[in-house]
Amino acid sequence: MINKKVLNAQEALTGIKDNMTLMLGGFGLCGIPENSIAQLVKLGVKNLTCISNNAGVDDFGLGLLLKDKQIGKMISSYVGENNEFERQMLSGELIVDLIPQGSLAERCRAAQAGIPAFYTPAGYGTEIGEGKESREFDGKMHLMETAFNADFSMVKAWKGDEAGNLIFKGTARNFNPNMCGSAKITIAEVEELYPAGELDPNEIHISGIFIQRIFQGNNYEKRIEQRTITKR
Amino acid sequence: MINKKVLNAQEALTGIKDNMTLMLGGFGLCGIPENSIAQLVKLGVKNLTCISNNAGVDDFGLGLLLKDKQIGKMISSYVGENNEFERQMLSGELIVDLIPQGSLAERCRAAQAGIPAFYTPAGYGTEIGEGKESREFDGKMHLMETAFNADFSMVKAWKGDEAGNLIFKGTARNFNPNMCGSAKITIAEVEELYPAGELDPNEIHISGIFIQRIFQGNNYEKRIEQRTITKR
Amino acid sequence: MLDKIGIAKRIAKEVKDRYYVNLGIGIPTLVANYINKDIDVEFQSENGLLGMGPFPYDEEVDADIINAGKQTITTLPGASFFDSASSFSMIRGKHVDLTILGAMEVSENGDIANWKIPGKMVKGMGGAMDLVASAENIIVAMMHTNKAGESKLLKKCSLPLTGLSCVKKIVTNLAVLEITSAGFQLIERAPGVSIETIKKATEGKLIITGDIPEMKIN
Amino acid sequence: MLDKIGIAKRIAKEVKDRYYVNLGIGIPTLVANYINKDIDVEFQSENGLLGMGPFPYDEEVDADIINAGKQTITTLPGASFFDSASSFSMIRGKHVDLTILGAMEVSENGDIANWKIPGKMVKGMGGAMDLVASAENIIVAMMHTNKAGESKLLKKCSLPLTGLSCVKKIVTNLAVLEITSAGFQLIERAPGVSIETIKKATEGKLIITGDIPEMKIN
Repeated sequence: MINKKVLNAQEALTGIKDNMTLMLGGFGLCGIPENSIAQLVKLGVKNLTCISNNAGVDDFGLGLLLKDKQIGKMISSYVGENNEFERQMLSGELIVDLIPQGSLAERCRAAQAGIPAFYTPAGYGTEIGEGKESREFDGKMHLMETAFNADFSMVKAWKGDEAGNLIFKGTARNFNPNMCGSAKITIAEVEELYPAGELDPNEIHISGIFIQRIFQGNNYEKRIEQRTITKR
Repeated sequence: MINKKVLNAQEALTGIKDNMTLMLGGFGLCGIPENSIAQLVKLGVKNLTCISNNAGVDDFGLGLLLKDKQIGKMISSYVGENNEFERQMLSGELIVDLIPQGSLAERCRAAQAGIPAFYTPAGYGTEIGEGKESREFDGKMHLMETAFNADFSMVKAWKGDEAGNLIFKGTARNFNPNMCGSAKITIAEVEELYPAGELDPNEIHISGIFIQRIFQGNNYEKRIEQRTITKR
Repeated sequence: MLDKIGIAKRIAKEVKDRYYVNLGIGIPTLVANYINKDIDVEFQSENGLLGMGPFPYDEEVDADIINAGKQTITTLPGASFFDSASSFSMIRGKHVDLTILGAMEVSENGDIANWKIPGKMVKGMGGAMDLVASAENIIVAMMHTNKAGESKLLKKCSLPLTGLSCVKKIVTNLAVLEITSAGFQLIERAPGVSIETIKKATEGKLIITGDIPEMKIN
Repeated sequence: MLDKIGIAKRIAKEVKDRYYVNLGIGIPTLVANYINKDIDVEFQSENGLLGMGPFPYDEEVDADIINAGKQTITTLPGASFFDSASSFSMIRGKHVDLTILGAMEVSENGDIANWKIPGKMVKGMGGAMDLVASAENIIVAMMHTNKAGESKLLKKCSLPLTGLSCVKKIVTNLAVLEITSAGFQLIERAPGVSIETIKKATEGKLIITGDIPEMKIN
């Protein structure tokens, strides 16, 4: 067993520098790597390019990095819910590259899978297709989309083991598995870290081979954006 | 819950006709849809194109279809272990299209995912690349491979529920998940079929949306090709 | 004339037995409440859930189980969780039977614009571009006119497009219309709405063939 | 001169700590038996298992747990199962550190032929083409010459290729060689094998620089 365990977020994020491209899992605030984000704030690295479906809210998630102006470019599918984001984007401080959510997920997965490019119909005929190659398959037009190329990927899982194997919970899974092995180094933070052999090999969502560093996170806030309930 | 349960292999394979293209899960004899294959033999449909990593052995797996000359074309990555196969191939009765195993898996997955084509380096510069488009990405040559287009897909899982959700066991997983939803109709046979709600939504390998018909198989032989053991 | 709930109720009638359905944010979300209880339908949430149930009771709330609108939700028996790439395999691979979403504009050939207004803050297309590019059955839920009273059913969309020639049907506060090769084919009028009103509110080519019934919703 | 076990033992020394390794059928499979027990290595089996262990005891045999050679095997702590597409994501995505496989021919620029002999029954390439196309560290295990005594280290492969310019190192019964831009660079001689013998058995360009040590295997 190849042990991927590191002590904490500080050790896990060793090597992250200004101007790097990072992938961050999560959908809204669900399943985001809270400990890694906190450590990025502490490191104070600047001019990051962040590939993440969303950009957090003003005071949580990637919003924490935006507040400190650590992000130079966001690659996302949806960036509402964040006033500071809006301000930086409108002022031109922040470059925003909006891409269809399915293409975002598949471009992460393509990087993981060593597939340099693939075709999807999403965005054809829209401004998303401008400057992109298009091609017809079965009478339908498609765009060629390419794999992402990132330095670090940061994901959050529910359970993990020292071999780097991961199990996600509920919809906190989202982009996290697709971002494993999609960057040069993938850092996984987990709520529960087990010795190798404790997780059932059949129930693992992502194999440890895609993970370079794993640590047990703490103080998960798991903030809810829209607490919607059914009244009894 | 959309109920996908059918009574048996006979009901599940309704609509399969001569000249159709079928996908069949399994690696060697591990994880093959034994009940569906037996039903194909019973149906006696001819001139099938079978997409399957392997072609079984003389008297089991797809070998049963070969014996009855039901297969006109095999699309596989490895077809050893089968004398009748060899005879039919050398005599020209059987057309064989050999493709790299990773491209085979990814072309199944592409069909499932609505991706008409993707690029892979596998086979570039070999006879596999002849007649295929090639293209350079990051200084390396790749081939364009396209999604498969099949009529029926037949997969075998360990546990399933009436909603069509599947859980596979061990290396009997192999191509099975990648062939779900990769044909017009996907038939899943399972060792254990449960009412919806009995399987943990977090532990499901393949969502029921990819499955049109599910049935509980019986009399699984699970033949072993190479029984290798460690002596005490 | 229909209110938002009326639109949702009318669209609910388009949801057939054994459909997998993806509902957009806004009016489409309401549709789930009015679907015939006698049919089996499963809702797909593109953030990674099939078999979405209602909002949880207070004590059941789980931050790790949300829908694409980031609302806390529950799962129904037969549900499954999956990653985002798999979710869009369902969408791009045409495994989802019906997509219901809102729009700012629809053109007479079925183009849709619903993600961007030049000069205003752009929040992003989320999964909408993937959905409209692949879904074979797309129903748009929207008001027939915008707040300024201008038609949202146009000859040509003025806003940046989300997808080309993809919308199949539109349900507005005034009418139900199908996109045909000839233009907006009027199918039903909302209760109490005249053909004249619909004509005035429709900038794109409106096709009216024979009697147009008033829609029935419960 | 080495026998097959000798070749496996020599290759085992190329397996470094924390390597994920894919072993082909034949001599490569034997390598697993001779790896230094003090290092951590995981074996990937392309049919869907990472963390492959030894053959099971008789009563442990499970038909649902096999390796790519269709042999019954076991799993080690930290193992995981996955589907074929994910397996080749590991391979194509360069997550596997070392690939060891057999060959019929290798050319001086690193081309490899190991899947097809024209006129003979072709069994197929299995995962070999994916492996050689993507792996950055490929070691070939083979006899230096074929049964007819002809060199398998050629100027140019005569058989249909499996992959182009991909082999990094070759371990044969006679020698260890690296593929360099100049040709086959001789690194080590097998015990008791003379440079002359290696020269005679090598058709492709053989580069000999300085003293060539005899290989050490235990």
